[in-house]
Amino acid sequence: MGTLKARVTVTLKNGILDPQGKAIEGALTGLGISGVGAVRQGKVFDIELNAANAQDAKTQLEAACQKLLANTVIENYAVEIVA
Amino acid sequence: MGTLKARVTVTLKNGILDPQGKAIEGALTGLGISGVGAVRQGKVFDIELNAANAQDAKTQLEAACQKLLANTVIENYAVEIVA
Amino acid sequence: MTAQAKRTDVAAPQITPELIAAHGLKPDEYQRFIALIGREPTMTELGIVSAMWNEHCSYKSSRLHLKKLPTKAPWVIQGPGENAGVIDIGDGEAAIFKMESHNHPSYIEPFQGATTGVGGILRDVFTMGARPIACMNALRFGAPEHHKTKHLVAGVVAGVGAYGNSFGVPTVGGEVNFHTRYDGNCLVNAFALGLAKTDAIFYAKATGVGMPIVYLGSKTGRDGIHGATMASAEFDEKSDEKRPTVQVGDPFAEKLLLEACLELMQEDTIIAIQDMGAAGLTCSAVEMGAKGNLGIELHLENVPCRESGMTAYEMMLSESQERMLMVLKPEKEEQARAIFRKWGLDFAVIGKTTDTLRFVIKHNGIVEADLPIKELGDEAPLYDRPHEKKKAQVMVSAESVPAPNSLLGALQKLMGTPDLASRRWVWEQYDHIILGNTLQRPGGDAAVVRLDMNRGKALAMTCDVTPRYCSADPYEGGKQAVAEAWRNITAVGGEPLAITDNLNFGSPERPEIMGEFVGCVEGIAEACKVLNFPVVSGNVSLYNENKVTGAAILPTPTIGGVGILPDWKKMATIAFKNKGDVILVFGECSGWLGQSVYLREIAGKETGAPPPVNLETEQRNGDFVRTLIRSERVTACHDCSDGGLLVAIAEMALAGKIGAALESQNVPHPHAFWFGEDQARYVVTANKAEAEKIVAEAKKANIPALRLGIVQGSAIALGGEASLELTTLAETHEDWFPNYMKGGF
Amino acid sequence: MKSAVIVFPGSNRERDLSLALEKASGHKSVMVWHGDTALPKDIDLVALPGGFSYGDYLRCGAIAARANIMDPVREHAKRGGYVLGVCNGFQILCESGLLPGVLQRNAKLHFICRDVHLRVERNDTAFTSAYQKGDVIKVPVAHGEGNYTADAETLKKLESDNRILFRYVNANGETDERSNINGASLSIAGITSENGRVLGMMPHPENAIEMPQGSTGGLGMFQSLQNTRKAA
Ligand SMILES: Nc1ncnc2c1ncn2[C@@H]1O[C@H](COP(=O)(O)OP(=O)(O)O)[C@@H](O)[C@H]1O
Ligand SMILES: [Mg+2]
Repeated sequence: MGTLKARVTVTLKNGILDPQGKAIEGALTGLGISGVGAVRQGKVFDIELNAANAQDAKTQLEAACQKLLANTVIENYAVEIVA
Repeated sequence: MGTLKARVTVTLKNGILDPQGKAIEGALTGLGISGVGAVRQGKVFDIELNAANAQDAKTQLEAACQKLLANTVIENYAVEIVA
Repeated sequence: MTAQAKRTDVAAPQITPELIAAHGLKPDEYQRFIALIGREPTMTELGIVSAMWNEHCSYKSSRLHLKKLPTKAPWVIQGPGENAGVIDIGDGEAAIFKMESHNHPSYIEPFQGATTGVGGILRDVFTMGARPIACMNALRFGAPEHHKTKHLVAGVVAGVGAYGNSFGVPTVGGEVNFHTRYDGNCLVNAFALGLAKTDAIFYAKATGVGMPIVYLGSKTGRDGIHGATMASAEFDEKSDEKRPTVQVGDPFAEKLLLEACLELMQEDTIIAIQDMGAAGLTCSAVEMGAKGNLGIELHLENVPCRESGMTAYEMMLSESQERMLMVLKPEKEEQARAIFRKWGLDFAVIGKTTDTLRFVIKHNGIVEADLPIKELGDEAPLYDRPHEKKKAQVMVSAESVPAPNSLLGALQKLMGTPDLASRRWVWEQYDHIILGNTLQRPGGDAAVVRLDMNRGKALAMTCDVTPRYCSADPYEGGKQAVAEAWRNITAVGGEPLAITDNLNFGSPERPEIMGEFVGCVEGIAEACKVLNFPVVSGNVSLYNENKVTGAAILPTPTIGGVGILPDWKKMATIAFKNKGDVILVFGECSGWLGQSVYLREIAGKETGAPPPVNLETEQRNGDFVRTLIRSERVTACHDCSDGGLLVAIAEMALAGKIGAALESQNVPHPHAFWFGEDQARYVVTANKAEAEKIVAEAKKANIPALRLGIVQGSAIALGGEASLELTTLAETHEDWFPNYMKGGF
Repeated sequence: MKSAVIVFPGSNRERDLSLALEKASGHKSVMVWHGDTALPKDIDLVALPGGFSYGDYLRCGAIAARANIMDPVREHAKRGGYVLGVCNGFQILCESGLLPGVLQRNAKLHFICRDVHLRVERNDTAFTSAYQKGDVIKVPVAHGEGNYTADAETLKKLESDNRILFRYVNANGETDERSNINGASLSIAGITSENGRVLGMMPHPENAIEMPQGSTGGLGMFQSLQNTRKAA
């Protein structure tokens, strides 16, 4: 049992419109950053977790994604144990 | 010159209050995910970019972070060229 | 009892002149402190005194002059000195309101600076037992073309909105100005008003020895340590980098805190309550004790902390948001704890009141501070700073100002300038209708908010000041700010009751700036006295200047005025209503162009004496107009301010979507007549028969009244000029802001 | 009609909504706390009010959708009970699976508070019987995340099943880009469940029930609900 650190990344599924990403695209170009193509915005969660081991932590966090962190209708998620 | 893919991760600096993270902590515990300690929420941007090379892309994206993607008063950022 | 406070665990830093200076204390101020306590302070004590004696908390440069403000009237329940001012609005109800600045934090981080500004002022109001029912915000930014302006506008407006919208209070009014003198220092002044029962108002004064002191709300982090000190430090090139830990606003926590506090206040449980604002725990605890002639003892290990390893120094100076301090009736502790638990908030007993008159801070048994509590406030430095009176500016004569090729052309141009363009882009980002009681939304003179659905009673509120007038003539400018607030309330049919003021100035250490401050305060005092419009709360923000350029901001004493309407069904709005109504103006139109928007925007000069304010005339004209409104004899009313008559008429036409056929006036300088900014004027409309009677009555009352034209058509027509279509005018007026902000983040 | 208004921490239009329900029905609605595990007995309508439940942190409505009280709300809906979600309530209904799709940030990313026009697409529902089909009503919006989004198939189905109850239109009753204030797919302002008994909508009919508020466009919805009860 120990404290682990994990990073959960939640991103929009392909094909789902991303108004924020689109606005950022425009703004970046406006700021003179050249060559910007598509921008998609997502979220990361840095989570400290007490768990028996990394596998266990991963299982827990996947449940967390399913239940809350991601809206699986429009979002994908990835769980990574960092330390 | 080619299209590169990059991921920019923006996270809150240490010590800065994260009301979102706090609310999520509470909700996860409420949903029966045990052992959750601190949660900090950040953002990711998946960006397609036309650039001469990876180094060039990185320079451009760092400028983008400074100017727009990150609020450097309270946020840190990291740029990673993915493909 | 003065056991010498000493830290033994960690090596306390040596108290050097640099460290003292870094705490914003001048050498003589530090000596004063040493003399007071008779020994070298601990670090924590140094932190405490730096917070208590800085400009923000001690009002050391302004106190002497603030005394000149009239603060009493039969309807004033609580004047300045508490968290907010309280006025009686009849039926056992009280309106509680205040305005406060968050200028410096907003310049550093506009979004969070603005959110925490709004959060702070809301807390001031609900701490006293009032449920907030309306907010306003007065914003001042640098020149639109300055490289930081757009970013600041975007962040501040989003921040004001984010907090108020989530908290659930309508933001119903405000001001936005642009001027190059705010380039290095924007102003964010937030106003909040709440409602309470007159017999259930809560104060900060503690009573009783041995009473538990309770910490409520969010946890303490290292947020904004030295925020209060920062608020009194001029900006230099470096402060862009030297960023303190920025406070982050959490409107969700604040909403919970509101509901929990109001629920607790239903029961007879609270002896005293005080929100933690600038310099957090320090200021709030000292204030509660000092006001009640009691000592305070705190045990910091019981303070709910967000981060580990926080020192006493940090806890005492933290400016974490959404926190309160309360003295509780001891037998009610469990009941109170249960309410806060229910709302998911921290509740911790962190100390008690004592009879020692000492402010004692212990952390894990170690005495970190032991200071005389009353002297921390009473013995704070008090300065009578040298102040210079400004040289009177010459009057600008109408013939010295070029006339435009076309009056309507000039109007069209003016309506699209940054200061006169529509603020819709701003206020549409604010929820201004929540609670369902907003009867006049932003865009008119004063906002009108009824108390509830079933009664006629409503409150009118407005924010006003014309900084360019204050700069040209502080005394007249101070008077004008109050008069304009009074006029805006009158123009909706309200009876002006009281004001809150937010005095934003440069460095008081400069005699010419101190002169502006003194002049404005004296002008405000005079206007409040004559108009019987007392000051019940306020806030002073000094050192608003930029070290790079040396430029201070324009003197900006923002006035937040509040008035009452016994029956909102009789209120007036600015919109033209009926074709055929006659347009009248009350008040003298001398064609005063000095410091006018016309002079600045069309003639390119920002010069001259501002329009003088005759307060007796204000009172007479205003009372006359209010009576007309309340007897439902006029169909629309608008006070005449920036831009003069033609601008006022254009705003009325745009609001009503009906045009006006204006009659050429027999005056020597039409441009001065139509664009002059004489004070004490109102434009009203009435049906033809009524208009004739009204003009006759005005003449009898010695009030200048002029017929200007007729409400009609879909354009503004004036004399022989090509008429100006409202659709064209609306575009110019509406498009400036969104176009300017395009791509702004 | 007996109604319950659910109060989440961070709800802020629960009073507005219950006032509107009361004005139309003459009955006070019951306020129900999010932590409760059951609804009061004999409730006809469950109303989820506007606000920022749980600060709208994570995703708007996400945390509220997982509150204790939402299980009984789901059961109520399953039994054919009426559910109305306004603004944050709509977001909660989507997050809780009672309605399809999600509400994303407004296309221009700003919060918008203004009066808009809605076209009533059906009047054969419990929520709209007091209107005529095609009526154009004026009601305010006040939201930052009202941009309705769903996959193409869902959208097609919503349309073919006649489940789009309100659309953003101009004053003439036509959909166009300008009037679609938040960029919603198909100009959707409100949709219903398959049985038409669960309605989620972004605009605030509860803030348009008498002229002093600027419009009475929302009153019809509360009258409809009242009529439904009478008919039942
Ligand atoms: N920051 C703001 N927030 C909300 N409303 C605003 C803001 N700025 C201006 N307004 C509104 O726009 C209208 C015009 O403002 P202003 O020109 O300052 O009015 P006045 O000249 O009558 O004082 C007013 O109704 C005011 O409340
Ligand atoms: Mg006005």
